[in-house]
Amino acid sequence: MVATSHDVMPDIELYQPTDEANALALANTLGSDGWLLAGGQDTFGWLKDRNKAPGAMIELTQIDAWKGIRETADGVEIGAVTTLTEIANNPIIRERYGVLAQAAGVVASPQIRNVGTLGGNLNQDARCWYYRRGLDCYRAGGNICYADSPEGLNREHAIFGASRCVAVSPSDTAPTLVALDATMVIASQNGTRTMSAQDFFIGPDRDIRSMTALDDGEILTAVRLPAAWANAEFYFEKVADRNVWDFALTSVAAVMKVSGGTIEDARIACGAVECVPRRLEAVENAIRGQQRSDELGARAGELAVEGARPLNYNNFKVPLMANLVARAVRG
Amino acid sequence: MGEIVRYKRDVWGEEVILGVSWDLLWVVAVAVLVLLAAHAIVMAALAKKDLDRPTAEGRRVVRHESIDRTFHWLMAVSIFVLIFTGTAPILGLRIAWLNIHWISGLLLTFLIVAHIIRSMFWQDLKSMLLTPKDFSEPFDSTSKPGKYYFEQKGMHWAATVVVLAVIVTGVLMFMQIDTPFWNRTNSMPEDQLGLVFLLHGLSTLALVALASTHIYFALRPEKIFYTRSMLAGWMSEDEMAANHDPAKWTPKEAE
Amino acid sequence: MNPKVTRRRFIKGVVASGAAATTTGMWYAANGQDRPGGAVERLIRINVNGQMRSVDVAPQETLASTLRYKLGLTGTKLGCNRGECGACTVVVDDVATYACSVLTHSMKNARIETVEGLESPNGDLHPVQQAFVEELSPQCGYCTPGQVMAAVALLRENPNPTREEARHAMSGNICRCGSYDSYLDGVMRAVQLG
Amino acid sequence: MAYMHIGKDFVPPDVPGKVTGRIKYAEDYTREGMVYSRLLTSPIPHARVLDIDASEALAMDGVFGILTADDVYPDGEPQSTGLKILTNEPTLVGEPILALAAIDEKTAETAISRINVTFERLPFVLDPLDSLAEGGANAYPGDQNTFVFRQGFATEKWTEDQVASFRAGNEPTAEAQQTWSLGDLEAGFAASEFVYETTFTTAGYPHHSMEPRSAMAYWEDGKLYLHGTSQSLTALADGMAPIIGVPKEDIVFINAATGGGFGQRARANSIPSMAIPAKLSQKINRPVMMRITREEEFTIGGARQGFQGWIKAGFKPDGVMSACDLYIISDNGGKGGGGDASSAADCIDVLYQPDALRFRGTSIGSNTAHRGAQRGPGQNQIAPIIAPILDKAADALGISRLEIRKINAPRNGDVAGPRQTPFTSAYVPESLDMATRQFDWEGRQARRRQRNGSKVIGLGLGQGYHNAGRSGMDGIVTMGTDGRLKIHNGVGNLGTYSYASTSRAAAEVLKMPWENCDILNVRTDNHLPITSPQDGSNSIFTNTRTMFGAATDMLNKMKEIAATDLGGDPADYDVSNERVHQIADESIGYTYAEVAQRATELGGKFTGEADLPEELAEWTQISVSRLAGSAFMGVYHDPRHEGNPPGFTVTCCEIELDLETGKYEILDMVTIAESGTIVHPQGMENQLVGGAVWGIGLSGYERHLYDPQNGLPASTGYWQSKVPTYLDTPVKIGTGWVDLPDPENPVGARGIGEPSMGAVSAALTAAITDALDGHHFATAPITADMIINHLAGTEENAAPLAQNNFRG
Repeated sequence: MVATSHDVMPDIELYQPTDEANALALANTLGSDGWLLAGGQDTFGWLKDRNKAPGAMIELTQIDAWKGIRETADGVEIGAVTTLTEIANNPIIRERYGVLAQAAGVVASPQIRNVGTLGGNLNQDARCWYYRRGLDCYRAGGNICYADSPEGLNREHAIFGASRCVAVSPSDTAPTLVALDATMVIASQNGTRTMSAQDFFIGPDRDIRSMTALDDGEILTAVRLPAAWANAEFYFEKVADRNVWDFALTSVAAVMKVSGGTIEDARIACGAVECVPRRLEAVENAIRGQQRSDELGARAGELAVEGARPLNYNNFKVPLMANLVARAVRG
Repeated sequence: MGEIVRYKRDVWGEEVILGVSWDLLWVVAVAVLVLLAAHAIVMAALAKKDLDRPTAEGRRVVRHESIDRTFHWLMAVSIFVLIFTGTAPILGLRIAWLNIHWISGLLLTFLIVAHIIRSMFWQDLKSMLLTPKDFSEPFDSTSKPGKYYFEQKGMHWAATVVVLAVIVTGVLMFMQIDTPFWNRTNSMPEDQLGLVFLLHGLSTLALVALASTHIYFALRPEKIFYTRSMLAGWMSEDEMAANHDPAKWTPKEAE
Repeated sequence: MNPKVTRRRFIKGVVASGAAATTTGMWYAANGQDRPGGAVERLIRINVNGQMRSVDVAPQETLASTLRYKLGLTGTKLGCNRGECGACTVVVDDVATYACSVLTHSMKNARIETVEGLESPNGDLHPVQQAFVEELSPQCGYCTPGQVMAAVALLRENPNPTREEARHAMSGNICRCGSYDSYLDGVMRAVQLG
Repeated sequence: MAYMHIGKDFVPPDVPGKVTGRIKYAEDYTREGMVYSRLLTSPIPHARVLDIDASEALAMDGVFGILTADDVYPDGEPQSTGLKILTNEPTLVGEPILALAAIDEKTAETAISRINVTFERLPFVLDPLDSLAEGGANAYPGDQNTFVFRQGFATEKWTEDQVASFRAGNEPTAEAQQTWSLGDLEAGFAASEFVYETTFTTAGYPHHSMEPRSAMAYWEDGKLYLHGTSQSLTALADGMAPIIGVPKEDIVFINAATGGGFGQRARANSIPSMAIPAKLSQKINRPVMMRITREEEFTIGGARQGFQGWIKAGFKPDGVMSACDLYIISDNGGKGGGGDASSAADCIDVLYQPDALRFRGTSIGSNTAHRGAQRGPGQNQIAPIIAPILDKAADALGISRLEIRKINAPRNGDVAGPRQTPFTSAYVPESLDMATRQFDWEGRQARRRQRNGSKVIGLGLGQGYHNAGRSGMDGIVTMGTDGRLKIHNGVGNLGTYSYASTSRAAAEVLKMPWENCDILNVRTDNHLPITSPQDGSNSIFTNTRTMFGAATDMLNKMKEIAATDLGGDPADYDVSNERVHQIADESIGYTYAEVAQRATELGGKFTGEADLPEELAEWTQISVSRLAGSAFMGVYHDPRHEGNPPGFTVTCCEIELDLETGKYEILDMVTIAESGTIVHPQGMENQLVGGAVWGIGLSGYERHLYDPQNGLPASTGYWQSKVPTYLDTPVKIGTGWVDLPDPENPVGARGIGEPSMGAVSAALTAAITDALDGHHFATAPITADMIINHLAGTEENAAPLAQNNFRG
């Protein structure tokens, strides 16, 4: 009976490992029963609602090795439990990867950014309100989507790549990492593996229960930003209903190398249009070598939304996405 | 091992069927493995070492026309793809399975419909019909079957039932997702939807069991010539004579 | 139908919770699942308003629960218990934090300041509080402790903010009465009061 | 007039408590042995409870009992609109069905999850027009969809064609439930040079007060002590007592501060959930705390009525509004609602003084949140709809947008409304002048529709109105032998500070230094007089009258005592410096302490034991009787006033709208009040900026969503409701006031809380419309997606005029 409004934290065990090995061992032992807790800003609502019921939380924020921003031979490495405020204010990130600083600076609200981490922002769960209400939809392991129907309230949902579930990637930082060609560092007891940001996010066609490629027992420990895209031309814009505490209706992150007005290379990704940050390779190919102009922007916008399949209340996302891509490209 | 049926809450909090418990996949896998292994052991123990197998040499008769073989193998492929794409994600493999699944499902549906029509008008439907007499066949060593012996007919009809169940439920499920042909509706009540999922799951389990059994027998040494006949179309007269009654089945001579 | 629980049994229950001194709205029993060792202990010490306080804290307990129901610091308000309103804002190591959305156990090495801890020992209001009084910043007052704490954190980090900077720093606090203008007037006055 | 207190800033006594966190809201209290209750609420939009099986829950350790509708309504639930305490026939998701008390909240939540309720699911409807259509489901019990005053539940149906035609943008052809009209409508339209007609919608969204309506109750010596939340102490307790079933003299309502009300906590019947801990406490004989969650605050907190309307307005060549025809279907939600629609028509009549006006309205239920009064109910919904129409008329007739408003503005001596009530005073042209001057409206016209890249400037001018004053309430002041003035004030502490500012009228009369005044409020056993509920922006007008009256009564009594004791006629006496003395010789007189001492000695009418005003309310009589004999008392019953004391506002704003994102920034905003004499400037400013934020929410953000498939609420929290934040509102809002006294109030004051919202909503909507070259969405809110769709030529698959849903 979902007939009561829960908001009291239920019984749940808490582990606060202070070293990596311990955390990885706990993650391994507890598996899906162990909830990885970073800033917790996406966690506690689930638990208070009793809509997710892990047996234990493994707090990751006491592990210093997974915190902070470090320069490396090939760019910058950001610990996964670095707070969004730190990223938004960090001089290196602001100077070289301003697009990420910008995105981190518009997540939710100041207090959420003060506690919320990059890893948490990247791993946060879908924001479809049906799912969040605790309904047994596909993503919750059920056999139905309540949002994708002739009457479903799907204004905030996907216009691309839906597969039964039509929720979108809610993260503001995720598109910037895809655009920056970041590398995700994933640790488990079996060792460390890396993958591109683009591969890290997976859609419901591949796994309807998870938004990332993380397996049980794995922890995202760091994000590496390549030197190749440092100090590029950046464009980030998030359009949301409200300017605080809101998820993007559509966002765009563009990373470009521009010389004399000509786009030599570019990577562009949009948020909130698909379950994963939507990389716009067709647009990138079309604008490479072209002079930035209003016309080029308009063409890029049109190309960006080709194949969009809006639902009943999110048709606006098509022109909005086109406009945002156009703004990013035209300069 | 858990329960057979999984339940969930419907949108207003009432308990409804969600589908089959996929733990049963393991039950089926183990059961099939045990049974087939047992069969293999028994057969091995009973086997007379010096038994003369019918020879594949000599004159050949047609067992399966090429069109029938094509149908068989297309169905086999689509069923294999369906089973794989349907169960692999349950087993934790992250693949984009749904489109492949429904495309194979559509192919299978088309093949089945065509097969049904063909079997009724262009094929010897009677050769596959199970008659009361067939049930005595396994116990009567003197009687030889026509084109299909009892177990083959049984397997066929079991597969028919299961495949029809999986197709009917599959089509109902197909109507609940977005496709290039339509946008999904939420027209089916959640309890009915759960029932459909349950039947689809149960028939899938049955299909897995049947397919495994079918492959096992197809690979058994004493039956492998049937598999060859499904590939090449022919069987030798010797094989024919050893296993079938020419009075009941008069095949054409092969080229 | 009605379980007859005697008063004595009830009191025993409260005492057993280890929190007989303060009434506990969100009280938790220990849980005894079969999990690896090394989980947190319930009895911890936290630094609240400059005092070390020993508290019995369930593993899952939020800081807001501990403050309100274990320590009686009811100035920290629960507006949504969801991190969507800011009424529970406290200052943790000089940083504005939603007390409803952090675990008390994560605060073991932290300096927690609540609205109750701002006045000077002689009873003078903190400049932010004083400024909010002078500007009549609060309306219904329910979001006020959170607004005060957000402003305190802001002025520690940036003692001389512009109105625009203040507006951004304060933006994690909803005021349903719409007193944003008056709060910003208050923050700007607090800058002058030092 | 030179006042000692009126028009001056002061520190209301509760403010320090608010900035230190020391002031207590209901949930901040605790009581020994207190247990905690949680609610089981309906998961289904319309259902009947067939069976409740709580045996497993009740067998749990730490569970003390449950309370059901059968407990609170042993004779059956009242067959009327309005929220029930608990119900067996929920008509919206989230309606409380039972409450359970346990040793802690977690146990209560767990126990509730083990209660099995068997429901019969009934047809539900979320959009009034769907219910109106023949064959559509009905929201209310007994398959009814409307409530007729004094008749009860009824069913209202249109043909499907009538509904379809209305949705398609045409004038509704069905007969309305309620009609009133003024003047000759046909002649009015015939005389019109410009006629504009459109259908429109406005969202009915929740109040979302910051403090959820938690309550705690216990019984002691036969008395109920109820810690709760309200907009007014005595008005609430007076209504709450019969709901709980306790005599008025046996209820003590304690409510030091209320975390927001906005109309929804004005009256007891809009917050009957407070009876739950009272009843539960009675049943299990323990103090019961009922903490309400944000989601519950949404589901039982109610919402504004949404409108689905049609309007036709005609203007003569000179800009005079010659006719206005208004037809509104109001969404009454799951439990019935208010009379917003008629107030909307009244507002048009007030603000634009049309030669002829017709109102037609029908209220239809939907299985959504309870509807009730919310800041400017009716007036503020129509504000964003009407403002762009005036601008269209102005543009079409070649009149300036300011001028058309001045031409139509109400003035002193004008009348308005179905009963053609005269204003007590009205200075709207003055407010228009003041606002436009302060904003430099004329100077900014050059910037109108100026493009800067993808951005465009829009300018908007808006007006707001609400009737802002009542009368007929009571006042009590007392004075101890220490000479301090005690002002017994039943006005709630809602954040308007009107409990304090109205008290200053009493201090004013007695020329009492503020520091020697004590306001007695916080709890009803402080012997408080009855007040009007603090709604309808009436507190300032209504309660300055009673405070003034009670203090005047005390003043007269002082003079009488002094004249009797010290010689002369009472008329020879006056007060100053806390003394009552002869005018001719100030040395002859009493200090306040002395006169209070004398009054106590004399007793009788001086201490409330005799010669009381005859019409004192029952509540006041109880308070006076308990005070009687103990202190020098001034007591007063306020007679009815004449006319309509209006509150007016005018707002100018400039926005920059991004045509590529549908987002806009409010560059500048000035909002001006016309509400008589200003009693408390800082409080006034708070009402103006607060109303502005609400107006921005109404025009731009706030929404009320229910899933059409299953009636689940989608916008239960702040995030999904889109309550405006710091960054959605201007950096600074300019304010000001006309400050001309109203003759019907002893200090010249009228209220302002509600109109402060309407003008802003109107101005912002006008500015958006302006930026979009006059495209009139005729809806509120106008969200980014709507602007994008309009500009891109795309559209959503939304039903036209949809309620409780997204709109195209």
